[in-house]
Amino acid sequence: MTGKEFNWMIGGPQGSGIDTSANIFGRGFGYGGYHLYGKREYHSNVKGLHSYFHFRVSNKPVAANVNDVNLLAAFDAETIVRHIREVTPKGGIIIDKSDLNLAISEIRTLPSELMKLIMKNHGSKRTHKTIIDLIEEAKEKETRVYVVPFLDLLKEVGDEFGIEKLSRVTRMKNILALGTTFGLLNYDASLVEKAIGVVFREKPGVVKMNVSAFNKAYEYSKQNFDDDFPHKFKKLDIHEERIFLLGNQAVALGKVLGGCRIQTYYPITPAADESEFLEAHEVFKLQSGNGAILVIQTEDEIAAVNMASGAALAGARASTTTSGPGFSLMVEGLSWAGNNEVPIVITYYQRGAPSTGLPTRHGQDDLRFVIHSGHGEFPRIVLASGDMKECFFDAARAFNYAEKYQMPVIHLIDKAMANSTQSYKVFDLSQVKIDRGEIASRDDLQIGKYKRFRFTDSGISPRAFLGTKGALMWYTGDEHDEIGHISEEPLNRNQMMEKRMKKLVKAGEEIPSEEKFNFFGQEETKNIIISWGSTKGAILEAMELLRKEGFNLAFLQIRMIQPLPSNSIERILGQAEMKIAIEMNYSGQLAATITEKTGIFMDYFILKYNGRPMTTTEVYEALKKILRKNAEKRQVLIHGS
Amino acid sequence: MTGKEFNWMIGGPQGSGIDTSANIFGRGFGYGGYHLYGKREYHSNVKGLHSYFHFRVSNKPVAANVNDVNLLAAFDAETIVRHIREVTPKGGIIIDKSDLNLAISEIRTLPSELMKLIMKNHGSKRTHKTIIDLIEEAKEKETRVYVVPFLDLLKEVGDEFGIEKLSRVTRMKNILALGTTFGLLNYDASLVEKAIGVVFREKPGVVKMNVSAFNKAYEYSKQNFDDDFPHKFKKLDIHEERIFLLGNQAVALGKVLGGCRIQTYYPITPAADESEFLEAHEVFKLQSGNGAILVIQTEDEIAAVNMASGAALAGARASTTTSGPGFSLMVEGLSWAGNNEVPIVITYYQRGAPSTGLPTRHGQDDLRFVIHSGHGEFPRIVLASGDMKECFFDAARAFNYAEKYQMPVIHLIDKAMANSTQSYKVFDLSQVKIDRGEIASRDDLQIGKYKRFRFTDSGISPRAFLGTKGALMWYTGDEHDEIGHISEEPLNRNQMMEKRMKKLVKAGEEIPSEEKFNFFGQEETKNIIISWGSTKGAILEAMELLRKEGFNLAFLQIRMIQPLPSNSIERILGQAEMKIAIEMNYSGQLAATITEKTGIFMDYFILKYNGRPMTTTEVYEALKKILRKNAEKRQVLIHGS
Amino acid sequence: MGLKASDYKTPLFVDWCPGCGNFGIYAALQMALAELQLKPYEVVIVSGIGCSGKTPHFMNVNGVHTLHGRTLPFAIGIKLANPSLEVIAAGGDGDGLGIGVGHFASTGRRNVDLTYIIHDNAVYGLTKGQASPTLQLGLQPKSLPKPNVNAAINPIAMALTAGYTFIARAYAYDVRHTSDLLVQAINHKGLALVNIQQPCPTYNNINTKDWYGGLDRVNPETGNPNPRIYKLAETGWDPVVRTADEDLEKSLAALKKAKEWGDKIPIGVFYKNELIPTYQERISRTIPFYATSPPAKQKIKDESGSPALVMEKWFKELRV
Amino acid sequence: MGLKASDYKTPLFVDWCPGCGNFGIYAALQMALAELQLKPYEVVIVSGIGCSGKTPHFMNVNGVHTLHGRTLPFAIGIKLANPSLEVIAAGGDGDGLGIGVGHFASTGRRNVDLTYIIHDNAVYGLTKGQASPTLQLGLQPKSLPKPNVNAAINPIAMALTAGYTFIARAYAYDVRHTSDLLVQAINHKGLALVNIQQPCPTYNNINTKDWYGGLDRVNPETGNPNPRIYKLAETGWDPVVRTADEDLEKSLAALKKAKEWGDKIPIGVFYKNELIPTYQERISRTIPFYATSPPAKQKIKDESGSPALVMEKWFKELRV
Ligand SMILES: Cc1ncc(C[n+]2csc(CCOP(=O)(O)OP(=O)(O)O)c2C)c(N)n1
Ligand SMILES: Cc1ncc(C[n+]2csc(CCOP(=O)(O)OP(=O)(O)O)c2C)c(N)n1
Ligand code: SF4
Ligand code: SF4
Ligand SMILES: [Mg+2]
Ligand SMILES: [Mg+2]
Repeated sequence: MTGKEFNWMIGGPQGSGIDTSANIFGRGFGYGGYHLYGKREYHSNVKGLHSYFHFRVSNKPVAANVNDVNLLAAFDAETIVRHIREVTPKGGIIIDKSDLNLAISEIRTLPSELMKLIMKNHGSKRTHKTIIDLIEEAKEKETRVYVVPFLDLLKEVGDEFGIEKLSRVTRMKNILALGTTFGLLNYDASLVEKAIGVVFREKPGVVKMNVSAFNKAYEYSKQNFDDDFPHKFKKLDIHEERIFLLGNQAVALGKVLGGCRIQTYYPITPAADESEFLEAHEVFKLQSGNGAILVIQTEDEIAAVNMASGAALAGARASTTTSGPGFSLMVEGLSWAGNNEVPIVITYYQRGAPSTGLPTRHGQDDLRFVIHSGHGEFPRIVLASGDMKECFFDAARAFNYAEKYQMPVIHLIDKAMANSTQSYKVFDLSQVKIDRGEIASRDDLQIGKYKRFRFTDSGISPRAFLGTKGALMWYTGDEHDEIGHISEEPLNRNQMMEKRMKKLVKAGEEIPSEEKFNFFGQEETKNIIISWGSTKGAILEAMELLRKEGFNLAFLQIRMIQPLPSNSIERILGQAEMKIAIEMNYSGQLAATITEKTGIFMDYFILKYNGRPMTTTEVYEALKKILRKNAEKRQVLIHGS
Repeated sequence: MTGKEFNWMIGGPQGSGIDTSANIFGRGFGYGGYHLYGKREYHSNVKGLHSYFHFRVSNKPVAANVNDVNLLAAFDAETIVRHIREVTPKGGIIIDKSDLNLAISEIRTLPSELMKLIMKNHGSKRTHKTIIDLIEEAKEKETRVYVVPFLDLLKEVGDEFGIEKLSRVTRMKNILALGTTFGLLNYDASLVEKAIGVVFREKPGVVKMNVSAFNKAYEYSKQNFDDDFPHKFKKLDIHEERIFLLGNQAVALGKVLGGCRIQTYYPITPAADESEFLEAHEVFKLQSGNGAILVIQTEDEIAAVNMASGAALAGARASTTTSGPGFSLMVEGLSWAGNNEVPIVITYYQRGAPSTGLPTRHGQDDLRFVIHSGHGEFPRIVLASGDMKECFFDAARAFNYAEKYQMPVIHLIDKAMANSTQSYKVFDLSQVKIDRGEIASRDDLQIGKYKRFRFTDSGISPRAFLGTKGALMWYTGDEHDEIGHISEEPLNRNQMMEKRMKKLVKAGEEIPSEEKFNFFGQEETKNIIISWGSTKGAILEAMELLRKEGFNLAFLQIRMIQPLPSNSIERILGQAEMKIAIEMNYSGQLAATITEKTGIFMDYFILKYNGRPMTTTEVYEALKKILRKNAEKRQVLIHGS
Repeated sequence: MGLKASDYKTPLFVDWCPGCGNFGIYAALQMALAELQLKPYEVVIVSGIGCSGKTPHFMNVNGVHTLHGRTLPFAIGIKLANPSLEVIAAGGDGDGLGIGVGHFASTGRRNVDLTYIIHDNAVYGLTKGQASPTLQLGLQPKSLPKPNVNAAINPIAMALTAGYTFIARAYAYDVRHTSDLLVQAINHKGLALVNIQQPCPTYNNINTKDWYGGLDRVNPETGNPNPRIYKLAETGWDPVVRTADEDLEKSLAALKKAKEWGDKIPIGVFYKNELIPTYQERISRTIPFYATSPPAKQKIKDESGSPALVMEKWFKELRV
Repeated sequence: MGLKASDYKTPLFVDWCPGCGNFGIYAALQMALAELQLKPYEVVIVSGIGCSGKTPHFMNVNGVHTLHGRTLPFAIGIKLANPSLEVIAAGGDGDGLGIGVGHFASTGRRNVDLTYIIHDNAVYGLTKGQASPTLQLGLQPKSLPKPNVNAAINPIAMALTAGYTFIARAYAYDVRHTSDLLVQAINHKGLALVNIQQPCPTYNNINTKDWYGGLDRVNPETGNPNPRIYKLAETGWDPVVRTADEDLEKSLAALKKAKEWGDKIPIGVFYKNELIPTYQERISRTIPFYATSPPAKQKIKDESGSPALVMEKWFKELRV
């Protein structure tokens, strides 16, 4: 059969080339016209601890992972131990011959708690002591096992290129896994070779060696396992132009497009990738001439946010990017920016918390912190993108909001988007406009007349940048008068508070609905899901599965959480019979925010906080339980490894 | 007539002795058996800008200020300009002769906006150019004006003590104001002399001079203004033992009583006073032997919170104390403490925000920030005291909560309590107990066996301190296993999240209602106020006034905001017809928190955010409007100068 | 007929205590700007929180009164976004060497072309006189309940170690000399520190005007005070590093000089080195047009409001 | 028959990259504790975040793995609450000299009796190789998209300026020597810094083991490498300040030595001074019983659970 959908997992120790194989794998299928979605899971470790990539390939658009693993390619024994139970019946496992006889108890990187659990899961007989034992068990479920002599193949490659030391070629295990995979799939090798060429484009020697290794494994696979594996794929006849990108790349692109010209950051996972991508692309073409984004690695996040504010006052579109611990350090600066009506954009990559938490794992734990962060009351806009495309457009748009309403904008991303890849039709840029908001007119600018914080009906005072001829301005974190000087007078205080706060009301009134939320489904539908962030893909896919089974659901995805579109939410949820909150946190933070604003309580919660994104499969199952009325009010999802 | 209640205001430039006079004034009346309440208002400035103290004295307990000023003692012209309109009809003004002819436009410390406003308020005739003009206007309202030749009196004192330079005695203007005041009141001078003696107890020479100055003014007043002023007071025959203390002193006392032995801080208004009080009293008597509290001024608030955590891990009851900007810097550390179940107490003195805001003014803007501060979800207890007595007992109790439930406790105070003084019957300490929570038993402590984060039914793992013989323990901000080592395993993660979060549920179940909220009034009452923090006094007094007019109100004062006693709130508010939120912030933060948890919306809001505490008078008036059904849903109070 | 010193003043009431050393710094700052004839709209004074932090409001140039300890990051952000601005950072010793000492040290690594003034009064003025990081160990100014338990930071030595390329000390009551140093600091290519000894008559009753002036050690014969403050320049001190070779020697000499304190307190320029590339120069190596087209000056959209960026190449890299 | 080095290890998998310099530091730490025969429960290792920050989990003593950059405040809190604990702080160069440099400098002012180890690899290891504050200006390790635009902090010079009273540099691959230095540091009365040059084979391909060992400059005649690392002790260096008088001279000499880098990299003790009172001594001046009755050891309640404090005097002061 020619496959429609295929789920591949590749695992091994961190630093052994998992990412590269995944990239090549994705591109290989991409060049063949397939749609892609892949997520990376890794420990907070540089080398040695377990890491894997879970890829979904389909002839239809895909937007999330499913629980299935049709083929597991294992670089090491630990991958087998951790993931073998995820392989679907009739799926396959690619395994290095030399791993077969390893005893589980000798895998030193396995945490002892997990070791115990695995021993227990695989029966108390204590017979399952080696990888072979696990494999035998799997075979009983008709799992195909493809044992490949990786070392022999590597030696062959080494010989071909005159490399004696085996250690200098072992890195290519990852390419062997790819070769074996594509051999099993009977896929067009030249597409993968092209992918190898692109991924290693700066090192032609490496390309050659990798292509050779790829082909060796491909041939080995064809010769030894031919026709055994049920999934086969061939190039599709598709001519749509597509891109294949990570969430953090999407944000980076959106930022430069949106006019961001200075970005400050302090390294932190998973935010730093975005800044490093920008650093590597700092100079770029403009319609006329060149432009550049200045990326500054600061001494800490406190410097990062305040430097960005300084730059914004000087008139640059400025941003900073961070994750939980870093954002915690920024909130004093955020409060200053709020008080001083500074248009900065903070991109916030959520990860498992509290504290250092699960620094390389997923979570959406920070919504309410972000809404209320920083002492005092001041307006801010909070956006939450739901996929890479939204990441891109929201990143660009954030600067318009920031400058129009003169307030900080916090753009929430999460690890599941940042480190996942998805393929899209090339984005249509015609909708992107740059709006810098009200800028002081010549009239405002007479020396001695300009008032940075002039009271106006809208609450918005025309902005001038530091250095504008004819204007002097003062900023202070103290409460201030229209000019920007410290004022402790009670009346001025009231007016200034009201000025600032009413801008948020105005933003709520002016920003169009389609930028605030997505509503999927019919308004009359009685069962409504609310959610935010990267759960979007899994929810939409689960809804589609359920629709086919005759269950109708609608989905309200909130993208602007502050100001919250409460009226629309109230209208939509008001008529629902079953309201289901789906969130990647412990307490249902969006749900609580909605209750606060509307008094509406959710009927069901589907929550997950184990650090792994929701899959379509588990969302589907959880929803189905609810629809069949045999669900607890609060379901906690636990899939993932 | 012999007065029952008297409101005195003393104003002048910061640094001219306002505080000292207020202290002597209060003690003078205190020794006479009167009840006291006084608040201090001052600019964020060391010397020169306007500052005042507003004092209320009564033969019945008092718990807030009222709008009235029966007697205004002005050190300078600015005081007249700012406060003259607050003086009640038939009230009085004490004024320095040399200020009379000053032109308002020459008062350089008056902000230009205020100057304009005053000119406008006092009629556009532009005749009100000097202090005399203002006074004439006041006289029309039968205000008594007592012009005192301060300089002449000072010279007399100088002569008496052989001091030639007038500048060396001008400081005693404040005592002259007191002398004049008490002369007018015909109060027992010896009580005030006693107060002078106590306040300057370390400088006998100063006592003498001040007593002399006091008497000179007292005599002058008697001789020149005798019988003119309607308010007269004499010593009451009261034998109750009373103390007279500031909110920050109450907290300091509560802390040492509660066993706090290490306090870290970085200076900030209005929190620093507490630490300085402790520093000055670092060594103290225990039942046997001496104890001490180690007070450490750190390099910043980040160090402060983390040092406190370190100390708590070593087994000391540890605390840190701050205000908004400092707390913003602490939230990363808070999240670590939450993750690691560290029993620290953070005393949070709220002030006007956002950012530097109104650093020396009042506000309750930080409730929701505190509830949600720090990235991720972790348990914390949030307390909000309503008066100095609650400050004291809550400060002591906070350590019990922290250690029993092994989580950070944030104790919310506000500037209106910190810098206000109130008299109380000496506190009954018998209710104060120290409970250090579950401590690891010998059994837990076998080497290699102790698990700091052992899973238990309650979620509470017996604690051992660093250095305990037989126990080793590990802490990390990463998600961890029972031992405290990093774990990224999904299952452990779920268990650990649940362990931590359920402690908060347990705290909610175990802590008795009377520690969570106060309910004043009858359960059947249909009109219910909810509030928190220092508004308590004004609300209770306003209720009493309204009760006398036949209006019945009840008041639910929330003291534990996390975990929120939602069930009780729901029960109490559920039956109410009119629910009125009274808060010192823009958005009604407690009200929103209640809506979030209960779905109950408030019918009315009485809010204030101009930096000045609510007075009984304005709360009374705002409530009355509501009770008479002619109030807007949202009333913003604006009294204060 | 250019701008006068007084043109750099706002009409606001200056709310420092009578006799505060800040008045001297304030006067010197005005003099320096007038001497340089800087246009007010091209100057930005960035301050922290403290008595000193109020300076921008009193100056008739752009003012950014930031957060406690964050003076430098804000200043750097402004300068890097628009390097044609003249950015002067000014803050307290608590601000810059206490809560902000991390930025103080890190800023030295960058050599951004700005001037940083520390108002060094050895106390936390605005919060009522607690010990600041420049208060010597064991001293007890009247506002402290007990002697200081922390040793003092030496700002000059710290700046030398951190990489500042112009390092000077001034004395607030010597306005003319302070103004001269400020002019030099502003003219310096690179990061300049002017640490100003600033008496705080209200809280610091130890390092007073009289103390700096040596009134506590009057020569019994002549009746003349023996001032602690003296001028480096008058001793023939040469702070300038002219070749890379002499840097080590000059900076060690400056370090030694920096340790002089108490009996003799040198003021003037300790060290000056324009051979170290500024941050702007470092940026320009990979963004050659940075000086003319810095972040704040780039055109980011066309007339129709569409982004100026050409996105094709970026997409191409991601094409599948 | 006391404790062996291996008794200080936990059974956990040590997840540093193969060849990481941290393994050397790890071994040296175990050796030092064994040499001192410290009881595991009396030792606390406090770390920051980074590859280095994982150290406590691998050590069989109490471990507190804190926040990025906050190693020292936690360590101080623990030590001051219970000074009988042996507190060792350990963290990365990014941790201690980047985000944490403010605490680094401020801790020098206190001279708390603890040992602070910096794992100096010139990169941010755990976040994948960005420049750390000890990376020299203009260098470009393979993980950087462009040359480093920041100048390096000199940890030895910074510690000297900040007031550390024991300052040493070690080299991770010289385990024996590192262990000796750690023993000295732990024994030192006061605040001790051991800055350890730690090759990071994964990201720092400049300051490698080969580079420290001088394999890039083999003598063409002998075929011997010309190591950059050399031992101060072998040059007759005397770091100890024995009288207050010689402090200035010794610290200036140490500063000069601290500037040696590149061709020759001295390791060993640069400076040691036990004449400066420790923080504990400073506290004890006003709390004389501090050493025996520190915060963690005071009795705060009686058997019935009532507070141990006698409140009367406090109330009396407030009586009206
Ligand atoms: C984060 C934070 N912590 C504390 C404060 C309170 N605070 C205001 S001014 C000040 C110290 C001022 O001392 P310094 O910087 O030396 O300035 P000076 O007043 O002496 O000029 C402090 C601690 C604050 N504003 N922000
Ligand atoms: C507040 C905060 N910002 C950023 C991070 C992300 N982070 C983790 S490790 C690290 C740097 C590690 O470098 P270093 O301290 O030199 O330690 P190394 O890994 O090199 O041992 C950073 C920035 C964090 N954990 N917390
Ligand atoms: S407190 Fe000191 S520094 Fe502040 S204004 Fe007064 S004299 Fe100046
Ligand atoms: S990244 Fe570098 S420092 Fe970190 S473990 Fe690997 S080699 Fe060691
Ligand atoms: Mg100061
Ligand atoms: Mg490092």
